[in-house]
Amino acid sequence: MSRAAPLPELFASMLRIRRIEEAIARRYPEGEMRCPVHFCIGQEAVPAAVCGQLARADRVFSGHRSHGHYLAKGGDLVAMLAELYGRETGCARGRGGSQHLIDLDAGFVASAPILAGTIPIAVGAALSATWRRSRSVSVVFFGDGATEEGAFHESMNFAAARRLPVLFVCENNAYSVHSPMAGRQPAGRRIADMGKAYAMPAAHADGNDVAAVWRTAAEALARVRGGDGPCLLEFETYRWLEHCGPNPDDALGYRASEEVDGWRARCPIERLRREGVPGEAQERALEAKFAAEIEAAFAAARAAPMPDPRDLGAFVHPGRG
Amino acid sequence: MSRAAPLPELFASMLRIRRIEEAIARRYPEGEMRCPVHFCIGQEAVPAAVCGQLARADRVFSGHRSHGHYLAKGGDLVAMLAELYGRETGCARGRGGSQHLIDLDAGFVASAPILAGTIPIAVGAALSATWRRSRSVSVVFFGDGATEEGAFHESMNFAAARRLPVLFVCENNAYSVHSPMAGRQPAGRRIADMGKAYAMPAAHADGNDVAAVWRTAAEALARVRGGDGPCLLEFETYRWLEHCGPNPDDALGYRASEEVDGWRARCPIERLRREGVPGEAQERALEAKFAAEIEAAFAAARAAPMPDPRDLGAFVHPGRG
Amino acid sequence: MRARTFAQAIHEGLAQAMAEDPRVCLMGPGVPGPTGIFGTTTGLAERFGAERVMDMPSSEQAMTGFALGATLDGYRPVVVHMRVDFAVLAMDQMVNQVAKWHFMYGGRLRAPIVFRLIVGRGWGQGPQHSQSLQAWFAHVPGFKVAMPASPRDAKGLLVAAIRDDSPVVLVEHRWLYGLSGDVPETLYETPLGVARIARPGRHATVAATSYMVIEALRAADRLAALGIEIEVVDMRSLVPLDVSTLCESVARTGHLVVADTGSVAFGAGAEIAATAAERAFAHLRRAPVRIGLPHYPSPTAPALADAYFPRAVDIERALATLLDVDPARLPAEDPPHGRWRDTPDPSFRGPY
Amino acid sequence: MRARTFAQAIHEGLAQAMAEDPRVCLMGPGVPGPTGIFGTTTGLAERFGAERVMDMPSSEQAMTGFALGATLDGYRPVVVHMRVDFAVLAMDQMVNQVAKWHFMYGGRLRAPIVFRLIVGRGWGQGPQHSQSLQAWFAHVPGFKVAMPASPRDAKGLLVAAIRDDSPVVLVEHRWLYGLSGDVPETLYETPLGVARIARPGRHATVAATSYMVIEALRAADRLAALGIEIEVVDMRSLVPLDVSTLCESVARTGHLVVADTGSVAFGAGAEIAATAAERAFAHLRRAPVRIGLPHYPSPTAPALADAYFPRAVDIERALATLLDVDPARLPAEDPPHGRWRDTPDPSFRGPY
Ligand SMILES: Cc1ncc(C[n+]2csc(CCOP(=O)(O)OP(=O)(O)O)c2C)c(N)n1
Ligand SMILES: Cc1ncc(C[n+]2csc(CCOP(=O)(O)OP(=O)(O)O)c2C)c(N)n1
Ligand SMILES: [Mg+2]
Ligand SMILES: [Mg+2]
Repeated sequence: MSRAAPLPELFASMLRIRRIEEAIARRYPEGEMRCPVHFCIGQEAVPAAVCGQLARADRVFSGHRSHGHYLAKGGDLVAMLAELYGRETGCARGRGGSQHLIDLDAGFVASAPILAGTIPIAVGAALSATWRRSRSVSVVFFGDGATEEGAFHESMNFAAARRLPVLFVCENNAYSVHSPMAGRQPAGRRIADMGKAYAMPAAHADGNDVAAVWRTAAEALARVRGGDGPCLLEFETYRWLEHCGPNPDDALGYRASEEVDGWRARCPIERLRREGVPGEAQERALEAKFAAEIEAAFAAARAAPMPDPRDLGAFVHPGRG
Repeated sequence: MSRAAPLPELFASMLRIRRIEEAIARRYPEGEMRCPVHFCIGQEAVPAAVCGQLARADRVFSGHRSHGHYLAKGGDLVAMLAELYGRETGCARGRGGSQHLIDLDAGFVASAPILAGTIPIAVGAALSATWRRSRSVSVVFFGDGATEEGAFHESMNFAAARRLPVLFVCENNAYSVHSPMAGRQPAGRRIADMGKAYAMPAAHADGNDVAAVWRTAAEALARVRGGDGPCLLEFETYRWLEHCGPNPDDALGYRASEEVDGWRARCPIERLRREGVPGEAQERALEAKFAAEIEAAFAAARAAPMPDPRDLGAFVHPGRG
Repeated sequence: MRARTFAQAIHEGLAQAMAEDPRVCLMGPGVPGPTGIFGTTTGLAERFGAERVMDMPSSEQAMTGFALGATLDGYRPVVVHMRVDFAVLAMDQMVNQVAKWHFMYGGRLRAPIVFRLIVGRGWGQGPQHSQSLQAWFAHVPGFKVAMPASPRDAKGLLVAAIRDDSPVVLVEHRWLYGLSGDVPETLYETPLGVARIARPGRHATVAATSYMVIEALRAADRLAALGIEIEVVDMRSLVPLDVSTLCESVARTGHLVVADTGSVAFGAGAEIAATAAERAFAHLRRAPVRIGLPHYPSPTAPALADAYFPRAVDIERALATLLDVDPARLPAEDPPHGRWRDTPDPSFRGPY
Repeated sequence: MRARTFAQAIHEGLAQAMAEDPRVCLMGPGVPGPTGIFGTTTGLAERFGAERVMDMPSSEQAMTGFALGATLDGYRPVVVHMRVDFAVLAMDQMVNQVAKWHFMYGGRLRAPIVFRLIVGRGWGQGPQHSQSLQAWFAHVPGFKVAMPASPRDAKGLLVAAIRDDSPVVLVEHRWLYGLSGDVPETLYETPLGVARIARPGRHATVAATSYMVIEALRAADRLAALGIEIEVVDMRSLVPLDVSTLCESVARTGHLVVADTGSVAFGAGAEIAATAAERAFAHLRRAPVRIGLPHYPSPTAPALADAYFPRAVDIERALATLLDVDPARLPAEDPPHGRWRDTPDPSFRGPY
């Protein structure tokens, strides 16, 4: 049986993601992070609670909105910021930017912005894990929009057919860019219901309730690790800022302001705080620690060298392995 | 309510398809029909019973194994044979061959061999039918293998999201070329269960029981026509011959001979005959009629002119419409 | 002169074509949304209704089939991809079905669909958001392919594409959207398959596509100060390719530089250069030269991206070599408006 | 001489590479099946196990991702598509992910995957089953692309591709599968990026790819009777392209005909012709000529297909024009072995 949700740690993990995202948002308008950035502010509970119970050897994959997953899985902060700043020391050596995070040491394999693009790759990693008789699992995060892509179906079908150790985690924030669910997906069914198409266990939970996410993921991970094949999880959550970029976008009018306010009131961090987790003193300590870490990380990232334009042709073809 | 299955007519429709396919198979080794041909012998019940209750304005789409659907929908026999013979009078003027049948007058819009390729097109036709406030429905036939393609999922999702008048008909003959279901699709669920992923009504029936197919399709068509959105149907059936070509392929060993024999014993035509439908005299009359029709059709198709090689560049770009 | 931006010109072309022909409809994720595909579709849903200006799920492959199916009822869909890279998910329907639709049913069906594919260059769009794959579509029989470089042609080619009964791929470059120019108010066509002499000259021809026309015009401007007269041919269409305008220009100048927005290798420039070598061989005084992307994926970091994307200066250098001009005589390149050259003009602001 | 067919050579290359390296695995619909991808994979599942010789659902897009994911554990998948046309469904994963995988993560990942894409020409394969899209893959930075034309290279290029750490696209032409030739028993490589003088000659160069090498050799044979000596360069790889072998041959002969299996327009031949025009300009005595498919989809009816696919006779005619040989002097074309030319040799039998 899995342990109960370690709420103080989850609080810390969420708060850290929030503070890092806020720091990026604050500095983004300076125009030195010259790549599209998709913030996960408001959605921190899912990365924290899912990645919080993964081993280093477990492999995580994500999409365009990947900062939280990368950080919660233990991805190196300086390397991530350096990547956003287009530095040679970036986790992808500046070639990828915010949408191509990677930290193999932490088991964060790859994020990529083409919707659903990393889903089959995660399944392939699970397939080869079974060949190696490894116990590591693949976890892939994606949005509600990504489930509309054919590659999602092909991946679910194969993972179920071969009973592969993959956890499919959908962060349903009800929008794909500015498009609501209506018209994009059938009414009257949850994304989790798609599990039935593949005889795949699936569950649904409030993605802003970190304890609920933890429990739901714990059960699913136990199944997946136990060799019972893949699971699909759907967590309902909400993005606070604009689809891409550091600002709110309430002025666009595609989301009712009551809706936005309602979800802001359901802040996953505030929720724990209201329950007294982790306590004021601890929170102050965390804030101080993260502030120092973040400042140092920005300084290190910004001090790092730019890639040399003469290396433009590097990494196109590897040398022989 | 829909009328009861008109068994004598369905018998005639199935027998006609069978005799035409047999005639093609008999002449195929002469080497004059120079294109890949996928025979539907053994699978005649589904085309007969589904297309048998469609109006001319209803639009049918199919894949590589399309002869039965074309014929049952009322496609012109001479034009189909001429197409197989690569003649200018072929339904696709010889440009397409067996895998690109078309008869717009009969409402058989298009077949094409890329798996799942016509599924989204059928959905698009249903979409524009709703724009025109037309009552015609789209019916698309595909195999079990085609459901593994992403385009199937994307099409189901959209048809359900917009409640479009489409009937998705899967002919599950348990194989994709030589590959059995195991390993390709999850165990423990039917293809019809995939409807649940889209909150789409779905049903499953014995595809060799023409009355059952009729009833199942009738119910679904009533829903679809009634504006209640799409339905998914799965019919289990079996192909008697090799995947592509006119011969049995028992020697390849991918299908147990008991399995093949078992399904041959469940011949949909023989089944009706055993029930006394349509009766010996009627059957003799049908045989005579079809034999004459088929002989005349082959003669007409073979007498038709080949395309002129100077017209190679025709139909690449249409003139202005 | 009626000044409109490239984006406004597209908007106007769409609105007028939809007003003219009720069968024209738009589809794509975000098409009716509040930001309206960089402003090119804003307000059209309100004006023409949600049925004709359709939001779509992220199902690029099937969406193409939906458009194709709708042509059966006479509709003429304009399908929009916010990035060329997303159309890569739709290649089966585009190439195996749409491009061959008329042919493979012996002329009994037609696929009058326009695909608006937007090249998303700059501001770290990176490897998966800034490809320029026009050569692919041009290689597939059945498509027509056009690449507007001016506001006037953005509207005119779009209108021609919508009225054409073939499937037409329009490649729109993001860096042109803010460009202003004369756009007639009437509903006019820029014919597909006709190139345009964007600037006459007698010493060398630069045959350019899309945004590279702008860079070629800059190069021509700057070389004019040295007394060198460059003829800039805006190819406008790849299929049909206007071989005569190209070859006549080369016949006049004797020199050819091809500048395309995509990868040089096996790219659109290869066809243009090969065509000139075949059809204007006797007129070529020197070997043709191709300018475009090196054979590397598109990097995100501006320090790399600035070196990756070709500019006027690269065209100037190629011309200098062809024309035996001492490269030291070339004017110095203008400094970037900021630290980097990854945005088209100073008024542009991120994220994108 | 150790005679093996092209198909047997592939089989042997796969078996030996799998025996050498336990990380090599095969995936594709039908790969372990009873007909074993035209005999190229027969028995390998029995020998190496179902885990390394995997059947797959018809999910071309995701299958590519499965292969890519497996590279994370060091595996080196060989992905098989029975028709090039089916790989079109996998373009997103191939182009947006696999080709850029190494680059877009700054070199931290590798994608050593081989894609075997089979060109399905003849016997009415028609519009959706006989495309030849090598130019697409060659245009995408990150891929290597090879096109064997002989049994020896079918094995050697396959082995080199499997051992290469880049993703490699191998285009195999069905009409070569029955071809017999010398195939060494050892596990050898044909290096990627090195062309081969398939036949030396001094009057003109024919640079050919894949099956067109056979037609070029036939043309050379028949012209030899007229005292005309044609050099046939089997390009073998498109990426890397062996520019020096190509240009040195052109420098010797002064004439170039390019013969490719795909569409001429924006095709592989455009790159080869443009490269020769750029790099061997001074040596070219006449304009280069391209042979390939006209810009039409592939027709099914043999009466059309015979006119659609180029043959030796087309190469001969092009050479005659280049070399001022009266076309009346050209030998008459051999009659087809049956009524049509849509099968490669008399022993071939349908359905396909
Ligand atoms: C194949 C593809 N199509 C379209 C896009 C453009 N796009 C980027 S993010 C996005 C929205 C995705 O929505 P969702 O998956 O719900 O993730 P969210 O942004 O809500 O976290 C879209 C359509 C893309 N990146 N890839
Ligand atoms: C995209 C694509 N992939 C592979 C093929 C090759 N192929 C042709 S038919 C077939 C089997 C399809 O099985 P199913 O859909 O069950 O139809 P059946 O042949 O059993 O009627 C396959 C894999 C194809 N035509 N298209
Ligand atoms: Mg979302
Ligand atoms: Mg089947």
